[in-house]
Amino acid sequence: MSNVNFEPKILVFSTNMISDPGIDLAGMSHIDYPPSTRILRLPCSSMVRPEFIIYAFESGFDAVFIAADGGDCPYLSDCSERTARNVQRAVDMMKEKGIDQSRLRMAGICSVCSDAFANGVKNLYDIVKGLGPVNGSKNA
Amino acid sequence: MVDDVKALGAINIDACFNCGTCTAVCPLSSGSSSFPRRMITYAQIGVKEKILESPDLWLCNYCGECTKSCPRQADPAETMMALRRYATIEYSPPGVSFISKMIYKSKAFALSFLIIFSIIPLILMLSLHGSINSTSIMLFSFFPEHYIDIIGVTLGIIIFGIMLFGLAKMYFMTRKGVTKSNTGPVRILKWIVEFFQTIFKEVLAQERLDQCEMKGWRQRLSSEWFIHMTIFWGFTGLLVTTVLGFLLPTAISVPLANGIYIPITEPIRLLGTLSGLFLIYGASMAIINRVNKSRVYSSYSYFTDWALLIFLLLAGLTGYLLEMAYYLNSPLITYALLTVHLTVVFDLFAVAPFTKFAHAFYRPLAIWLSRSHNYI
Amino acid sequence: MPEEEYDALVIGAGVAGMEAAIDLGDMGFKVMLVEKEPTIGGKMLLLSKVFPTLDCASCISGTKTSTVSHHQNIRLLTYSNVDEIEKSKSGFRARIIEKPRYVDASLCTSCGDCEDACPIIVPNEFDFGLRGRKAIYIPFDTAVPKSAVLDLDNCIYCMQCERTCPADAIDFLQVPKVHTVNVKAIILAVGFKLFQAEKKKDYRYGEYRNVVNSMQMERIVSPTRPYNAVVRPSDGKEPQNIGYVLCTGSRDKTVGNPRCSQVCCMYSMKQAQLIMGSLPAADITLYYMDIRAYGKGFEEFYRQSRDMGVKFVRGKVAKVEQKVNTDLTVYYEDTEGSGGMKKADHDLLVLSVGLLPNTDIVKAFNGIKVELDEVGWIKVRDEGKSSVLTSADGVFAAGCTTGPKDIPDSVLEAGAAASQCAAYIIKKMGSPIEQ
Amino acid sequence: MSNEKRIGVYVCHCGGNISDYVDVNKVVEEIKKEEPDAVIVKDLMFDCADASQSEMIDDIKKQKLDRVVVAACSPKLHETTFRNMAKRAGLNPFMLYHVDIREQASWAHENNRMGATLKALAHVRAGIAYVKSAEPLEKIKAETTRSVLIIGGGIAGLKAAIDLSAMDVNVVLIERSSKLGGHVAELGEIYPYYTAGSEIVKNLVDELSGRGNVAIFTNATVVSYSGYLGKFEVKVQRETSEITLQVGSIIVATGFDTYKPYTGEYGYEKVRGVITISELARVLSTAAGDGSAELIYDGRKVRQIAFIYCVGSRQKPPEDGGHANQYCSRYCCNAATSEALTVHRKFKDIKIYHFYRDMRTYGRNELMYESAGRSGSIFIRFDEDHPPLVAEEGNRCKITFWSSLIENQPVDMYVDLVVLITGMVPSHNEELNRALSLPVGVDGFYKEVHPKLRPVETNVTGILICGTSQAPRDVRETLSSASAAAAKAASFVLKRELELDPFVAFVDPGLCEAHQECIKECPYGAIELIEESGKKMAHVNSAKCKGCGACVAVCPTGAMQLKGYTNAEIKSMIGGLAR
Repeated sequence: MSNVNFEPKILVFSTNMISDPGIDLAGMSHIDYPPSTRILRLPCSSMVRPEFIIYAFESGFDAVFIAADGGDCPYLSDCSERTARNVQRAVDMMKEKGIDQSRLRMAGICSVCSDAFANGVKNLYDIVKGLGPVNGSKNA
Repeated sequence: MVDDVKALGAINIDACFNCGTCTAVCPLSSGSSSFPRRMITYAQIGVKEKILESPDLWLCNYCGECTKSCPRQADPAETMMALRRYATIEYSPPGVSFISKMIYKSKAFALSFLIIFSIIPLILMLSLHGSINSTSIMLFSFFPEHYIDIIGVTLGIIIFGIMLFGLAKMYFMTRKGVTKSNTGPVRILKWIVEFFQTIFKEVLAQERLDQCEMKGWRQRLSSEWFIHMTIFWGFTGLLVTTVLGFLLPTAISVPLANGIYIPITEPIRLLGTLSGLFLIYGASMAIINRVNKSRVYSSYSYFTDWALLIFLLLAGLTGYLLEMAYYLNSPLITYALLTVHLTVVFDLFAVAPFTKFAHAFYRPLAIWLSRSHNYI
Repeated sequence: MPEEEYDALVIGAGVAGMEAAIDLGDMGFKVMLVEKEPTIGGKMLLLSKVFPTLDCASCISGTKTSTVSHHQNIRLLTYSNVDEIEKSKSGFRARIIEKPRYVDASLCTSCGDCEDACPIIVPNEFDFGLRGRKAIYIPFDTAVPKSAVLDLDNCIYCMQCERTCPADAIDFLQVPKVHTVNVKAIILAVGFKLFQAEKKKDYRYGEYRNVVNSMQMERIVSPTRPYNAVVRPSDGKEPQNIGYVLCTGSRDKTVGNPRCSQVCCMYSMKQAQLIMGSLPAADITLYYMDIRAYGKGFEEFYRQSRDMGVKFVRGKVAKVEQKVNTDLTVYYEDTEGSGGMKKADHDLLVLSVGLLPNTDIVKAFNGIKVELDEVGWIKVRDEGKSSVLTSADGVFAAGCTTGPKDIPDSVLEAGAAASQCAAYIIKKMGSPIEQ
Repeated sequence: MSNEKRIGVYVCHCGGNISDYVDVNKVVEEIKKEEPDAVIVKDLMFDCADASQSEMIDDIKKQKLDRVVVAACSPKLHETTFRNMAKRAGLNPFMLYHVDIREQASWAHENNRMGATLKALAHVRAGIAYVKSAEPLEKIKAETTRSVLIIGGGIAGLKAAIDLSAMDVNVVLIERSSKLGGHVAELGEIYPYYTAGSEIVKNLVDELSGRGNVAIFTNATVVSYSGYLGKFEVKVQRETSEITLQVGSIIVATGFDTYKPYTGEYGYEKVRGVITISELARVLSTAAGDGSAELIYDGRKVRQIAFIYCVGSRQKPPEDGGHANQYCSRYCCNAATSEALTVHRKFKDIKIYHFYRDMRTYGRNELMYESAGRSGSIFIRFDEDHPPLVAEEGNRCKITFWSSLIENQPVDMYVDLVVLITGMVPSHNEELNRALSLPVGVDGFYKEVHPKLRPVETNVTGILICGTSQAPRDVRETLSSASAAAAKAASFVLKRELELDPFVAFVDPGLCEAHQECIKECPYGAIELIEESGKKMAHVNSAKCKGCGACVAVCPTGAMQLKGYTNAEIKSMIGGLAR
């Protein structure tokens, strides 16, 4: 059911101080990653409500990538752990809704981690490309 | 122990922080030897047996690489030198070890030691000398040869005894530090082979010294190796000359006693003349280097180092002056010079087991031990 | 140009200078922050991750660079030299020369088109010569301010950049701008210089290509690395067996620096851990004399490095030789092993270079004596009182100005300098609020 | 509020850097088509150019724009520029949203113009969606009390007090014991400046005395605190009375305790002649010596001394996961070499054998290490697994050691005195920790928020830490950290009014069901449960809130939100991005 013409839409949650500069750097270095990614920046990744993630899938995104702060967060040294807990709750909610959990990915992206970001998004893109659109997977 | 070693010249030993640079730059270092850092550590901690149980100390020939590269300027080369002084003292027989100790530690003692050992032969010569023929040179009637022989042999025996004691002590101590893994004839054979290797390669050709500097011939002539070679060969040559003179009275003693002129081409005299040249070249070059402090090894000089070199040079020079006076046929000057010459030589031998000179016998043994034991 | 008035002049916009400026600015003082390089952030911004928490240097300094560039109480001057400082009625009068960038920073959008157009390539100082840059260049990706700068010494006036720039920002007619500022106090945060490894001749830096210094290695392992991979310079091979020579240029009288540089043990271990992250199969050996993991969390970091498999050999490397395949042989004594001289082969050798003073600024002081210590660091007047006081009244020192320091200590001392400076200003002039 | 929104949208070409890959015209056309509220949709060559900014200001004023979207380069470069422009135009700066279509669109997708254009379009839509639901925000202003409470009267507390008082800040310094100066007051000469500890303390106390704005209370402890940055209220127990202090900030400088060896650790309390470095320091501080004196300790003439390092520091983590002081105590190598130098200077012919693991005489202290060596100290390295043994033999202490520098062969040595170089341990302050909810790290010392970003701050904004309560330090470093804490405190209280970022959490009272998840999640203790008109609900103290949003994510009902990033704003942006 994978479709060659299918372009998975990925929503990226980034953070003002840490991962957004990292994503900027990917652009500055002209590192290639799928243009169907959309980026939304927040203060800290621990703010991502599971509800936002579900809402993204419901709005038509096929995957969500959380570019978390890692240990560099200016707010919280344990923000990764907090984000991971929220992500786990989102995964539970996704299960209930029948959304494949591999559509959600979280990775620590620092302000110069352009490669890590591009690779992470590409990888997610490939996986989701295989899975097909999010509403399609419900039927599968 | 560290204070003893400091008093023997290792003034910067305290600065060592055991980084191992000295060992790693040492041209004689191999995978297993403990140049020189571990020696220094042992000295710092005061494990004197470990130092005396190792022949390694004597393998060092003071090329100075370690001192040049020491990050704390702890002067490891000088520490090794001081440790050899320490070992010289420790290896000496109990009754006489104080002599070397005092010679090293007190200039006054060293000086009085030399004065006493100069006065003794002078008194002997002044009281025992025979007829003074002022018209022609009758060297051995001025001072009968058998006196020289008696004094020489007596001194020789004492020196030899002390030396043997030291060598034996060193041998048994270092054997303790060695773990045996091979026995039987193979080992014995190796020992013999290494004995000759030591004699020919290390003692006669002084191969080890040559490792430190390998440059053009001009430099080689002033190299440490060449200087040491000339001193060694000069000294040995003169020793052989003396012994031959003793063994073959007809060549030297008889003519000298009877005022018969010995031609320069006479083999034994030729040997002596050449050896003397070697000795003078070597000793004066060494002294010049020390004065200029041109090399690491010559940047610090101990009183006894100076004394040894000066005596070597004096021995050579007085010998030549003697020859010259002999050639110019001025009997009185010749007799006086003979007196001085014999005194100098007497001194040289008398202090031999207690000073740097001691390396002449400890070093070959150490080399042989390390060569043969490397095999075991 | 009219004279400008500030409460404090902070010289050097590295991590210490930025921190001191922010602290003073937050208290309400007007601060001028001067940096001689075209960008701020100092050496820290060029580092990869920093010990002992392995946080990303760029993330941390990024927070500070953006604060100083937008702070309402901080005026930032980059690419500027403090030329002369003399006493004045209010405290000090400083003459600052802002060098021409030949690029109007307010117009430059840092698009990099000029770089593409420029035909000249010279070694990039921010990558410690590992790669090239153009004669007109944006110093590095994370530079602040992000504006191109033209290096006239290497320019051939081909005008390609001027033709290409979409914003018409190139201005060959720029001349140095002179600022005269009156300040009440001065904080020196001039940082350090790296020990020039070529001075330790036995290590053959500059001669053997695979002998690099730790700052080059820092760039190689950082995410913005020059080759975009951890490779060695001679042939681009991925190194599998890396040696670190600690105390290069420190604790070594043969190069004239008997002191310890404080940070080399830690940054070497940190680099080792980072390399293990990108090259899991690589062997890493640190040749050390004493591991000086003395700060908060440092010892734990050291133990972690050992547990990760970093090899620690106690012995100072004495000399280095190159093999035919450009691998290197080091000679050392394993002082904790069986003794004797040992040899080991490495395909890349990193010299953990020490830190040396960078205190040329004292020459700018006219009629004011700012004393140096015997190695050349700024001398502390009275350590029993505070380690940020220099011999001159009203002149304070922060960070590595007075000696090597790690980042946490530099930041703390910057705070201390701000505190002493604020107290000094208030004592002299009254508090900034009441003014 | 009228429903009609007047939005201005400005899409930047960036001189081709955007327009070469993003079809800017298409973006403009699409937005014009689909967004009726967008009164102005323009493309500009350079949004950031002065002329463009003037144009925007004109538009805002003439067209009465109440929201603006700027689509250009990264907000890190120009967000402040455009927000300042908005301010100049009389528009609330937070009604402007800056979206990135260069670094994250045109440059990232140069090989896919269609993709880049669609992405840029989506980002602009998100910006529009954001400003549509945006509300004006103002910086939060909080009054502060210009006084600081310092807890601990050691050198750190004294130094912080001196600095703050010099900065015209009122200081209350409390000390739980009866005298000031802490450990340092008991020390003799202190490296590297060879002044007696008591002298250093005396200088600090002298500097402090006679200052009108400092109050010092000894025998005083903290009972409890309430309030927040700028307005703390602290109850302090003084001997018999309890007083309440109003302060803007609190500095904790409670110092350290010395490690006490357990009985039998290197012969401690078992073998005669085994003492700690503090005991030696006390002996030395009273001993007069001019270099020829003899040291007599416990009736024994001392000729040889052994120093054993890392006692109570750098301990191996136990297999069973129990407690160990794994950290390095930092000051001890330096202090020990310094004490050794004092011994050598005062007494004649004393040899000191230093059994060390790594000599950590960092920086300039390396010179002290060398001069100790040159004055009669001998340094013997040992390995973690082979510590020296101390036993009593005859009238002396016998030390059996294995030095890793000589292949760990056992060596016996006899000394007259064994000095254990003991490290620092966190001081016992359980009550204070509870009262101020101070964070303690795994090593037992107070934990800062971030060692490089915020090295003297704790999770409670306004409560600061410094000195050896935070980590082992020497005198000089302690003084520096105390000054740094003073600087931070001054930046809190020096201005009568604090300006804080407006991005703080708030509660939608209608939605809050008092689940209290947010209270548990908040790392800054900024949320409390209140009762309003009979309903229990969460309340955010904006002075304590740092704006991370962690509470937002855990709120089951969506009542907890962050200003500037409300749930509605985020969701509308997601919707905009998804189209």
